[in-house]
Amino acid sequence: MKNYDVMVIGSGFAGMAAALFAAERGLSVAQTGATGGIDFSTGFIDLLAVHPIAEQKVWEDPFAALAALRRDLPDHPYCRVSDDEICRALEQFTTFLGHHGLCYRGRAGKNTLTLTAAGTMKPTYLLPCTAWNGVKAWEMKAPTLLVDFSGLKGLSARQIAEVRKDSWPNLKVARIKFPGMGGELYPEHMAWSMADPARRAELAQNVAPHIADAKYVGFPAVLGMTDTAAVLSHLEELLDRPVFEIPTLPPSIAGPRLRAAFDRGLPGLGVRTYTQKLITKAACSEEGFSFTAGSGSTSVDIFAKSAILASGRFFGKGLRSDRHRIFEAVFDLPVSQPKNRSLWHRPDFFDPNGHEVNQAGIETDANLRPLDAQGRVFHPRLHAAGAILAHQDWMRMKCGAGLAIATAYKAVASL
Amino acid sequence: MTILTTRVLIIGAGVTGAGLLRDLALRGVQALLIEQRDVNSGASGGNHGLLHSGARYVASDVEAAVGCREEGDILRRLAPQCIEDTGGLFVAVRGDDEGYVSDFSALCVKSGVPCQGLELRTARAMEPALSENLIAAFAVQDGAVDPFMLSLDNIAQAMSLGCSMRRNLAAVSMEVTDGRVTLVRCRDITTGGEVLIETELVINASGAWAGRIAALAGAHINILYSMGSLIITQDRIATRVINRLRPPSDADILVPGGTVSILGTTSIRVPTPDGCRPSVAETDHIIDDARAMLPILGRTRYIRAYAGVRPLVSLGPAGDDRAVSRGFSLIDHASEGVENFMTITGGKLTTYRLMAEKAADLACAKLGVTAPCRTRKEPLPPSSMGKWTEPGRGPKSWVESRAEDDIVLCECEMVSRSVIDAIVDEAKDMRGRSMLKAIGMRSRVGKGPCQGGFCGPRITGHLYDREISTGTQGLAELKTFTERRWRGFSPILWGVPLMQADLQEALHCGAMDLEFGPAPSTRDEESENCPATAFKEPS
Amino acid sequence: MDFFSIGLVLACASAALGALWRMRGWFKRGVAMGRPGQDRPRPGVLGILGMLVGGLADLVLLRRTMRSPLRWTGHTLLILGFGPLIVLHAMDGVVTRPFFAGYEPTLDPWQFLRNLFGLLSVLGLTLLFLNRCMTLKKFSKLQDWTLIAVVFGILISGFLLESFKIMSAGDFKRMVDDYFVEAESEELISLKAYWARENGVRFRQFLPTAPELLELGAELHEDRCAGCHSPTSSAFVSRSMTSLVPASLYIADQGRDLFWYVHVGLAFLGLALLPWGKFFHPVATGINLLTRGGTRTADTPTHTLARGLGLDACTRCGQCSLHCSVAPAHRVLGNPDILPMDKLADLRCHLDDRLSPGRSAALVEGSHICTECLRCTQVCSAGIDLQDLWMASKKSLTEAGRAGVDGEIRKRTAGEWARELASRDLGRVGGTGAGLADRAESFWGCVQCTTCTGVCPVVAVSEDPSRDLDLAPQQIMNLLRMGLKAQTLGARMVWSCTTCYKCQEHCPQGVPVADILYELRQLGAEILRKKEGRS
Amino acid sequence: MKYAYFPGCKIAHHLPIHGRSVEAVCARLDVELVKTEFSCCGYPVRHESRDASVYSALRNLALAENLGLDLMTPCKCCFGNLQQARYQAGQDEKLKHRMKDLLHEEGLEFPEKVRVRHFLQILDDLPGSVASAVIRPLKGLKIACHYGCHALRPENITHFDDPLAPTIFERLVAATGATPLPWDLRLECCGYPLRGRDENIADLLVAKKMAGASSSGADLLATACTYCQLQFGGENQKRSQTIPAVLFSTILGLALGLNPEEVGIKPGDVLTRFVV
Repeated sequence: MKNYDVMVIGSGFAGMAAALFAAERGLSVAQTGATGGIDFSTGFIDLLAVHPIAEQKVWEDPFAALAALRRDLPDHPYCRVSDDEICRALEQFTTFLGHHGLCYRGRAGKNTLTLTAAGTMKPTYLLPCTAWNGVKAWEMKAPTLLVDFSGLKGLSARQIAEVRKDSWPNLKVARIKFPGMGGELYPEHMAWSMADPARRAELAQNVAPHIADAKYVGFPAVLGMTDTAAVLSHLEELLDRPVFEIPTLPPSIAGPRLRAAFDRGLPGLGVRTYTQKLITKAACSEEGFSFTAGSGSTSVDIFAKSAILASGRFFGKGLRSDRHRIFEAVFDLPVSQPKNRSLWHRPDFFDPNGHEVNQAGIETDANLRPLDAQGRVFHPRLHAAGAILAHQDWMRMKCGAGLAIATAYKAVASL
Repeated sequence: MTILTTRVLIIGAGVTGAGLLRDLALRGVQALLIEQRDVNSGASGGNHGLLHSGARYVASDVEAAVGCREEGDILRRLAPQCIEDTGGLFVAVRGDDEGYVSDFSALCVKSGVPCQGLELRTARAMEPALSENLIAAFAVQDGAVDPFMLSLDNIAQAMSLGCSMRRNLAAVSMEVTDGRVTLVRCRDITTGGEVLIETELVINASGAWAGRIAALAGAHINILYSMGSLIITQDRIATRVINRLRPPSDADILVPGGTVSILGTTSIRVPTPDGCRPSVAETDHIIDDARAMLPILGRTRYIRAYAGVRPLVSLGPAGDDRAVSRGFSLIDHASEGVENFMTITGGKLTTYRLMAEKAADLACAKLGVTAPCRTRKEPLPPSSMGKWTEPGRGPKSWVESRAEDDIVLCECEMVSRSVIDAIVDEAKDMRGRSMLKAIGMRSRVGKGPCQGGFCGPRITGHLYDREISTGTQGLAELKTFTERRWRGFSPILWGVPLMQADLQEALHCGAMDLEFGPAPSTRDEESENCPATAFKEPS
Repeated sequence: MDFFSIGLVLACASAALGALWRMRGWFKRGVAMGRPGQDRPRPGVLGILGMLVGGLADLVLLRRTMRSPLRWTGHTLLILGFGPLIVLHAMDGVVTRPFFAGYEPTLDPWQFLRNLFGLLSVLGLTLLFLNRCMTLKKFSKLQDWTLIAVVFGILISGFLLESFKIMSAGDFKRMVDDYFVEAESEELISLKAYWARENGVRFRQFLPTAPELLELGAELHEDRCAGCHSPTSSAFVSRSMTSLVPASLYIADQGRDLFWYVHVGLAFLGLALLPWGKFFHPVATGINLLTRGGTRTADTPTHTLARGLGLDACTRCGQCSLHCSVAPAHRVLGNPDILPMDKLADLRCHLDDRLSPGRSAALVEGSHICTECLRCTQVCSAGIDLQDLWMASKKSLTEAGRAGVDGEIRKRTAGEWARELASRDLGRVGGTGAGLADRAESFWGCVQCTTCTGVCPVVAVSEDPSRDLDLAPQQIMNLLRMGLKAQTLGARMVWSCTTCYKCQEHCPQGVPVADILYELRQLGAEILRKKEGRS
Repeated sequence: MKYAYFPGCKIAHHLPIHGRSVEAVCARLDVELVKTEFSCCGYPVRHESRDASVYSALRNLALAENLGLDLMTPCKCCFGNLQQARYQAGQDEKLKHRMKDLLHEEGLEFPEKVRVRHFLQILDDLPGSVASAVIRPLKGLKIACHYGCHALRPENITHFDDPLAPTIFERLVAATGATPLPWDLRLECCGYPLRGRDENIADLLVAKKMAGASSSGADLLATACTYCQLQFGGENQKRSQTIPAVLFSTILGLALGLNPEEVGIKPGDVLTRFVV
């Protein structure tokens, strides 16, 4: 039986953040979780951009939006964290990523519009630095060359140019061959191959003829895996222009980049990770929690004084469902949810109100401690963080990563 | 405004209209087929794809049973490409009506429907998925038919003979002067443009919409709308068609469709044929009912649900819609004072050819054409238009022979770029108008586990690359396509499909903010509206 | 010419020509194995000396057989016995008579020695026979038993011949007629009486046993016979064997002639068979042991000739197969060529182009299943450098386009395989199939995220995956989900999977991608085995 | 500490030094290795037949169980397949039956208890830590660790370390006084499994690894698997962009003050500078 101060269940944004914050507070941390959490993220750190979603009201100032949201939705998890905590959380989180090669950038107190693979403009709070020049180019409507690659399904430069042609007429596109690869291309492989400076030079050569009067050059997000900054600046040097990345359709490279940063960074902080080991047994007592992770002869028993439940939603496997109800996977906590499945989803997929099922989740007290069926705290040292929390729709409110990081911070803080 | 002239105008590109177009073409009669949405958008696309042996109707409707038997044989012979001759079983489980079971084989003999009793052991060996609680099993000659390929092949041959077809063209009014329809006014629902059609004869083959179309000509048909829902499993549960051996009721047929199985159906009276969609309640009801016959249906992964509206020409007060004859109705509206207007509706997929033949006979009589029907003898030639609807064909041809740079755009069903391009090129002048949906209808795109979540955006990108989509219209079509899939997807969202949907929404809304952007280009209802150009977006 | 000289000529001819043919094989096969790598340094003078000593030690002391005492004793006795018999007895005309004045086969020590050596040989052979019955039965073939039988035959018939000669009255008469012409009947009687009693000759008539008469017989014997005849009692085996023949029986010439023909015939047969199969091992193995110079590893510089010799030096003692590392695979797959002993035999046939297609497929499989663990080389009592043979033959087979399952599959495109296998039942619908690939459940979790392909290192290093690998991992999973197994089996992705398990580890939905790829390769191997008429 | 020693097939002829160094290190650390005549672990034959592979492995486990000892192997592929075999037999009742029958014919029982351990794991579990036994710390030596696939993945079967963020190898390298360097491709495949099956890709994979390791600035690449070492050593050392590949048993042996010869350090090796 291995002993830890805290067990973090989940390896999405919330889980990674919780593990990070706890470890940096000097606690001994164990973390379990499957792949699939952070691996599918866009890389953007949304804080809050849309509220109320029914009106699709988009806010430039996320903190103003937060104020409004706290006023209108008293159950929303954001009501459990202060702006100050949010800022410190994001600060600590992005600093860590910075140390591991993933620099983030944004405007204090302001959302920024950034280009998506579909050609739409997405409001977000913090962006990978590799996307920043794109923001500048868009805001100045500068003459810009969008490059895409024959064989890469995840991004069509022409689509972006077409969708944007009224608002950004100066977009030119070029489809080029990606150096050293043919047929169908996969972002992760392309990104790894960029580690080789020779390949970058070749890439620049293929792009050069198309630049003409373009002031910026945009690429699909495949510019390096663990050394993006270096790749980017090398390309800027070669092309003699600012260069930026546009995220491709998930699974994009953003997820693996984050994964790589945490896989490298967390063990360094002494976090014991048990990736791919789902919790198969969990028991609580006065002293704390005893877990069994994995199954059969290869399972491990872990004891932790406290636990943070950041196991995500359905795709993250924190919430499970059958034809009749939704349940929580680890402690079988009560899940606040619509009465029956007919109410889970709306008739229209794109209904601005979002689907009720997305608001289902775990109810907590002010310190993010899950409540039991009677509305009492389930366990004094069990906290929940991230998408598993009820009364939020991160996809429609544009608050995914921000909410995850902030609630993780709060959860750790109130340990 | 465009003006078209045709000798015969057929309204409604379901399998009946398609068959009719071919029948007339083979008789040398030039005809135009118009459809407000696309081929098989009504009941022709919203059914089991079951080639009835007739056994299902031996007790309730001998006439239908015999008709099915005969037409089934003709189809097997003349349109083999559209048929998978799986054979079928009728099985009863503990608790089913034993009386019905004991009469069954005798009734089959009476209608001349081949049927052979089976040892229970044999039956379960043939179909391991069958329940332990089997009490009776018979083998019959059911089969599976691909209604899309069937319609497209019919249309393709007709077009090769000089007939033509227009999709997205809705008839909005008719000018009737001294007992004749002289002009049919239509609207292109993708462009909003008006199209006038001059014709000698109008045949109303609009299935569930027949009443409405008839009304345009001042004629009157009383149609009952009976909605049936079905669900598709991810895997092929059984090799044969499996029928529940009991009086026709809900959830009693499982039909293999290439790599999947289709389970259904239900029957709910609805007030209008528009916007029919399967519900969560119906889906659960179907599964709970069918589990008795095939327990695995309780565990297996489902792909989607869908629904179709059966047009039942009312024969006065009717209780259960199934009691109403599945036979078809051919109505000559001359009796109502419209000389050159007729309606053919009702019937079954299996008997579509016969319906077309009878309708064409009447039409020719009116036109004074004497050429006899040839569809009873002449094989239906396979067409390049129809071939990609066959499950597994895409991957097979891609693996066995493909061009150097041909990549797969729809991963689930492995539809490659070259197939998409072929379909796009075939659309000719209709190209670029609700193209994504058209592709979905003519191929397996969007029919796999991802339900368009991944292939939709990818193909949209490709259509932009080919400059077939421009401006924001491509995004609008993507949203339309996604909404269309969503109808069938949302009722089966639990377990893994719910994860899939979670991922899809994270992609469409979380990553690409598509809940903003252009509204869906066509709401895909009767009230088809023009593409919303209003581009709502954060600013 | 009489039987003896004809037989002798024929036998010698067969032996000589056969031996030449065998040795020709050493060169031929050696060359057919391809040029050996000469990377290892040639040994210096001391090294060569050491090898000489080692080789001799292996040869003379049979060191390599010591792991089985029974076998070692058997061989030692047989060599100590049979060797002298051949030299001193079989070749007495050319060896013994010229070199030892007054040699007579019926005189001691020769008569005694002959029996002694014979007895040693019989004992040795018996031990070897027992050893084979006890531990090597399952590896033994006709030639193993024949060799034992022939040698046994020679020895036993020899003893029988001698004992019948001893008893033969006919011989006695001829001798007396030749050397005792003026004999009077009384003297003859007394001599007979003496020989009957002392040397066990069997006469028909009754012979008196009066002492004075035997006295006279003894004198006559001393004076006329003893010069050429030691007492037959020194032929202790043959003489004692006479007691097996009922005393009442009168032996004139019958038997004696019969056994002469048997004995000489078998001897000629043995000689004629010398180049046949393992009859030759005393020669080939001996030389091989010398050339290997006592090494147990595969480090000796190998020459084409050494290889050819090694290929021929197998004594079929079965040690290699007993200790083979992949014997468990043989138990499951049943292919005899997985085990070294039979593989070596088939390798010889293969090099001579005498191998049936079925067997040559078996040889290829065996050759590829071998893990080159060196163990057979270490236990080989003939000191064959098997390790080198296996590695060299695997290489040359591969170069000849016989690269095992992989090779066969890669000879055709994925499309061609799909068409060929389309008709076959490669699994069942409805999730009732046996393997992961046939179980619908395996793919229920898949959400089409293509992570498996995204992390695949093989896809990563291939310039154009769809060109070089036919299918990406997630495409294979989709085809299987749709029940299109035949479309996957020929895909190079399946066969170029490096089994790193990244796909399976990273799959967010727990699809056992790598295990399924393994399963497809196993299925491919099974299909080929069936095609080649095995299993 | 006492283990049934499972060297695996490739050591005897292709990499004897691996066996020698591992044995020497174990002797120094009072880990007793019991030798017995094992057969192949079944990894190579897994391409041909699942039964053959699983049976080969189980037979060895049964032999170890008869000795009443856990099994230790220095080869990641042997380790992986031995773990796989029991897992698969556990998953498939029919298979397990067939295996039991085969074992019984040899008078063996199905191995239930015996644990399979890798060389690195027993070092990591050592009561007195490895570091305390190091008498010649390899100060300033920068080492890139190569994990090797078959021990690491799939984790739920091999149970070696975290499959995405493992640390055991770096821990042990640090114990020798050397510095483990983080590098991107440490968990990637060496390519050996494709030797003789797809030489081209095998070469591409090893070239990629070598390039990655050498650009990481490490002095050498540490391996703890016979197959991996074979892939990185020998001919592949002659590649354009390369880095010396050394067995961890050799590195540790040196740090433990064992005779350099004995643990396989040849004149001119990178490590010779630590030989006093």
